[in-house]
Amino acid sequence: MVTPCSGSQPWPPSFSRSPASGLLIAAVAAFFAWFGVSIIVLADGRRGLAVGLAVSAAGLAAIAWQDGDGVAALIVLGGGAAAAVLRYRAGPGGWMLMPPGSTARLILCVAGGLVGLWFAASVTIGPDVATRFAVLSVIGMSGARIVSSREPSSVVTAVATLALATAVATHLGAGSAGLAPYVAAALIAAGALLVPVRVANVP
Amino acid sequence: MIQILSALGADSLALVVYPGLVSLLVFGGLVEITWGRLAHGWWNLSELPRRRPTPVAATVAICSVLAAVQTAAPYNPVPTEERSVVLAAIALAFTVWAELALTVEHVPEPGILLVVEFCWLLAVLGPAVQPESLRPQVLGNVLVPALLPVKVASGLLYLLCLPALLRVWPLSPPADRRSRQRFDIARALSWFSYCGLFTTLFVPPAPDGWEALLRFFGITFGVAALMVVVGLVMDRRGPALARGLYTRAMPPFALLVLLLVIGTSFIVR
Amino acid sequence: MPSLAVLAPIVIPLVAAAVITAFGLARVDLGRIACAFGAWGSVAALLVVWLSVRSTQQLHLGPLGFGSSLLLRIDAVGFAFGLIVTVPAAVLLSLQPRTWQEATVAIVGVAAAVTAVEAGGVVLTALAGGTAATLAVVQLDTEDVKAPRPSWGVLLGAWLALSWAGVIFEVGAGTDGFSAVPVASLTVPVFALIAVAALGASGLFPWRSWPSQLWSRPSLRAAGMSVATLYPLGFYLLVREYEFGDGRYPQPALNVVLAGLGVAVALGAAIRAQGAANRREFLGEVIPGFGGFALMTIALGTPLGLVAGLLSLATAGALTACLALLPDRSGLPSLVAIAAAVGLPPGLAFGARVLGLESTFEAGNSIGLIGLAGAATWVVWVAAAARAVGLPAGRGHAVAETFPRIALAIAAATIVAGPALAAFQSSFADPAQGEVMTGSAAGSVAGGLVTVETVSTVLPALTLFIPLVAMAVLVYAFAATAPVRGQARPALFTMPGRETSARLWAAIRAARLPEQYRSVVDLRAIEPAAAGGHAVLWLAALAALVFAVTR
Amino acid sequence: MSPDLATCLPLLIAGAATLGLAVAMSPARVSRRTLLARGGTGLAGLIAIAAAPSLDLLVLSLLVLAVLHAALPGKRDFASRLQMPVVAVVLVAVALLFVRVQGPEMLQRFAAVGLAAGLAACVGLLPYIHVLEPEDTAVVSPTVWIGFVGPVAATAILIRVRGLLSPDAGTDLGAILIGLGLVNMLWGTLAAWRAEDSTRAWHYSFMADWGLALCGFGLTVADGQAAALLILVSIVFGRLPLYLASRQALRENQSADRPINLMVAAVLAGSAPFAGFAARVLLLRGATQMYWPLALVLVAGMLLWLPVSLRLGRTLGQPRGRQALGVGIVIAANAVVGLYPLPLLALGGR
Repeated sequence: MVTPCSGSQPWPPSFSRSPASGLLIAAVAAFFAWFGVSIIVLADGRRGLAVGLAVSAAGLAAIAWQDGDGVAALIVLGGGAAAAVLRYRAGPGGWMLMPPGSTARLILCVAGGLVGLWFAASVTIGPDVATRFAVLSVIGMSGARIVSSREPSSVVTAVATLALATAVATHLGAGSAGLAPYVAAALIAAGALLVPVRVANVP
Repeated sequence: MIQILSALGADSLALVVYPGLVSLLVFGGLVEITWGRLAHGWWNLSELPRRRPTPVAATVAICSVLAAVQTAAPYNPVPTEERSVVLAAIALAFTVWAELALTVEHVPEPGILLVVEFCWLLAVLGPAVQPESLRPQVLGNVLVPALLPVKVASGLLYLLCLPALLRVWPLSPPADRRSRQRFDIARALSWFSYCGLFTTLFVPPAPDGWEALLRFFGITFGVAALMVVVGLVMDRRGPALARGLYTRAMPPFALLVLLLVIGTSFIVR
Repeated sequence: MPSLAVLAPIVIPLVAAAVITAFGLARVDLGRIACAFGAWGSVAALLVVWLSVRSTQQLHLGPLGFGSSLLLRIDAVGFAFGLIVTVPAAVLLSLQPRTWQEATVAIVGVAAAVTAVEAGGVVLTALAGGTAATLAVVQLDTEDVKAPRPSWGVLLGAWLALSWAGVIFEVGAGTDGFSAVPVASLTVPVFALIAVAALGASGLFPWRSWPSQLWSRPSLRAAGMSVATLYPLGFYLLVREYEFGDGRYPQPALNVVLAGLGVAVALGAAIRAQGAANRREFLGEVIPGFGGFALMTIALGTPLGLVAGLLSLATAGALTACLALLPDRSGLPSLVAIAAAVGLPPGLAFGARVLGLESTFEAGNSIGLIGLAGAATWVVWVAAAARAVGLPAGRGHAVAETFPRIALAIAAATIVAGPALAAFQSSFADPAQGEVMTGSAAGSVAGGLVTVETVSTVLPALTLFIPLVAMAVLVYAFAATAPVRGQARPALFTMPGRETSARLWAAIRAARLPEQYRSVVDLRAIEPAAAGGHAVLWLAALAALVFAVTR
Repeated sequence: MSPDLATCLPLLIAGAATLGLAVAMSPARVSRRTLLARGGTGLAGLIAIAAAPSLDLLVLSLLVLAVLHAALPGKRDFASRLQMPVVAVVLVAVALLFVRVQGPEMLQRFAAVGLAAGLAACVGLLPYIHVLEPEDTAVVSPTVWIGFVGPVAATAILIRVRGLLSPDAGTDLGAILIGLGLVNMLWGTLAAWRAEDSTRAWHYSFMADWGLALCGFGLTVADGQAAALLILVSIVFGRLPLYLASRQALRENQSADRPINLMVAAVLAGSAPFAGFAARVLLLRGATQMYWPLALVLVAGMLLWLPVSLRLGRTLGQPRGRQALGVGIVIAANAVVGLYPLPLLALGGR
């Protein structure tokens, strides 16, 4: 398959580490990804959404880095950070974390994490357990957030994480998809927050 | 070309003279006058029609002539292989209904008449189903024991239908009830075709000769006479008898004939 | 003759349509001139292409993309049906006034019908026939949207069924060409599919179908054209089925069933005709009546039957033009038209029907019983016609679209042409019969220009009918005129069980779903649920699909 | 040109042609510049989807289009209009995940389910029907997905997914597509026939056509794929422009029974000689090769188009001027494609 970055060499980590620490880093990164998207699910205010997006992007970037593609990790991190900054500057004020009636969201976060973990560790086999967990939980939960929310800021934030997770998922493919998906996802993540969305749509 | 012209001449002769139009008029005229005399008690030339024939009579003439040349009348110029019972049957079917074109009042009981005509068609064409031949004289010649029941039953059915088709039954049309019976030229033109077709289909033909001629016309006149007698009897007994006969007795008998035809055609096959 | 000439009968009407449209858009209505040019041009092209070589000519223009190729051919069958379609259409297009839009649709419809009979394969025939059907419906609705017209669904269904039969041939035998499909490919189900398509395309049903309903329209311009172009196509398919089966249908029982259906169609029309309230109603049943007799004889599977059927169809074609031009008033034209329609001797219709009945008796295997029923049906027709002469005229269509003299001429011609029956048979019908009944079912109707020889008899059409015609002319000329009393006349009989069936049908139509179950099938109630964007529905559907694939 | 792009080329050309027609036919009160800008963006998105080298990029392109489309001003709010496309993206993304990971065979089958469901959600087919607001302009309404983006997206996804699924999962995907196709065919025709609102009727009629297209995709033979392509082309350059042409008449509640309305009805009904008929013939070929009773069901189902089409044809009113010319062009193009579909199919690599 011809891609803009076909043949690009992954940027190798500049320091060595043991497999155990590698697993630990991957697990922490996956946790961050899930935790970030959980914050996005639970928060309605711009601070909460921005933090959730940043945390989730960091987790996904770490996973990409852990998977051996540093450039991709930087792109994901950049895209996520830019999106988080943009979100921080616009949207409903404050954190608005777990506003009244958030029980269902909380259950979604826990259930999403557990299902993701079950799928990544029990149902499927092979390496990249953390990637599978992160990708599935982020995609699923951000999708659920978009479907269940009517507030544009949280929806757009979830779209950004969804894009980043979709890009990170390409690592699981047999052939290298190059950097194109990461670049596209980063642009989407940042661009989605720039799209002018009228809160009250008019015909 | 010569063959065509000779065939044309022969067929023209058959249509116009014998057994065509002239024969029809002579035979039918005699029988019709007899019928008029016996049934209605008139008999003088003044009763004969003076006016030109109506288009109805013209139509009846054309169809009767076409049917007449299909009969096995001795010395018939139309070759035997060129005659067809289907042609005769359908041509005659037109004669019954021609008058309906003018007004309904000229046709008595059209519904019953239609049933009678169905039965008559069964009597004419039923015997042709199994032999798979349509030559009238071939059907007349059929003496195979297995086919005789159908032939006899069809012959009886034919005779049962004739009084109605020749309208010598007492179910007279409304128009005739108003005035005295007159010479019915349409019926006169039909006598020979109907009776001659019976002779053709149900009596084995004889080779052409004076005997055959006498035999054919004897039987044909006999059938006509029988119809006159039946007509007179019906006339005396009143319309109820005729209506009962054609609504209650004849259809079941026709059904029986049909079953015989079907059964025979399957068994003999 | 270059093979490209095969295109001429199709292209000429299309060119005419293009010219009519171009001028029409420029606000110039070419009226009947261009129509006549296109339609008669098609007739002339057919005559020239066929008569110049008298053998099959074909043109192959490569694949079309849906499995069959653009193969056009003019053989004896195509020629016969081409004339049956184009001649009456040409008469109507040349005489009746039309707007340029109507004229364009009508002439393109003629081209489509000709393509259907020229097509070398089943799928192409289905495509062209479907086009002709579509254009007929457009024509009819454009003329009068409230007037009766064929059910578009039935027509489309018929042509879809034929295209399915075509693709079955393509998949099974690798070709759908009429002359190339192996005999073994014509299985009973495929035959049935084509037969159903044929019956649906021509509305060959015992009940009142579109060919009779169309004549009750206020105007008979589109009706005449639709019957002229669509009605013969179903019969065309039934004739071609002999070519698939090497001259026979896959099972003799199919011949009997179809022939029986033919009698039922003719009888149904006859029963309706004898109860018609006015003359227009009676005339509306004439073409279905002819169709029934034609179906009866074509389906017999004998050369004589096929020939008789083709002659019946040709006569029906002529009468289609006649009836569409006939004014709704009493007089000589109506009288002669009725006489021609009912088959008064020695007309073409009379000869064709007599041959048809004879073919049933000579077919053997007790099929003569069908002939018996056919004869009885004809008798009903005779009675109905006699009754119809004195019926009220019925709803009159515009004087501008009626041509009594032409109608009279056409009707009289079909009667006076009786003596030419043998000539028609040998030059028009015999080659078509020889085209489809080859090989194992080889055989043909002997005779020539003078006689038609059947198995057991000979019909001396020329030598017997010429003097009969002469006699008829003399006798009618001598006969006095008789006043025909126009009056409402009672039906000769009513169909037994008619009320019962009507009540049953009414009960079926009145049947309603019980109130408590209506919500289950009430689309308007289901619609909001389905289109409301409910996540529960999405998840349920997903779960259902997952469940389905894990079974 | 990559074979994947070539497969979508007829649809891209049809889309461009439809956009051109829409701009040309649009009434004066609608700003042509705006229409061209929005349509051009959509067309660019289509090209991106068709040219995307991998499914991931295709999914991301869909996400971009979804966000941009949802951001357009309309009666319904941003979030609710984004819902269904996002469901599609999520389903396809998860399906891709299932395809890629190592695990039990069942995962491949779930992937097939995800792809089929994602496809339905992307286009807006039963059971993932996009919520329609009849008052919305066509550019903002879900018609964009079902009539403009959907055909290219569905073709691109199904072409790319071919090599990814295991044979069994591929068979399952085909079966699911046929099942969804039949359901949508039935629902689309009946709902379009019975719907009170004509705009909804039009929307459902798209679904009916999609039913046939899904059946074509589900038949894993060349004829089925060719049929699907023809049907999609007839949607993009048949049903869609005709719907756009009818918008004004719909607003003004006009109705007419002129020849042009009947011709439009014939085009919509897939009657001969229009593209729909050729597509149906190909579909019957494919079904006959695979499983003939399906062909029987299809023939019966195809007759359901007529009442709907007659209704929709009338809603076109009496087009005049440029609109009449545009409708004429659509009818003529459909007739040409119906009579001689070979070049189009060759262009699509069929």
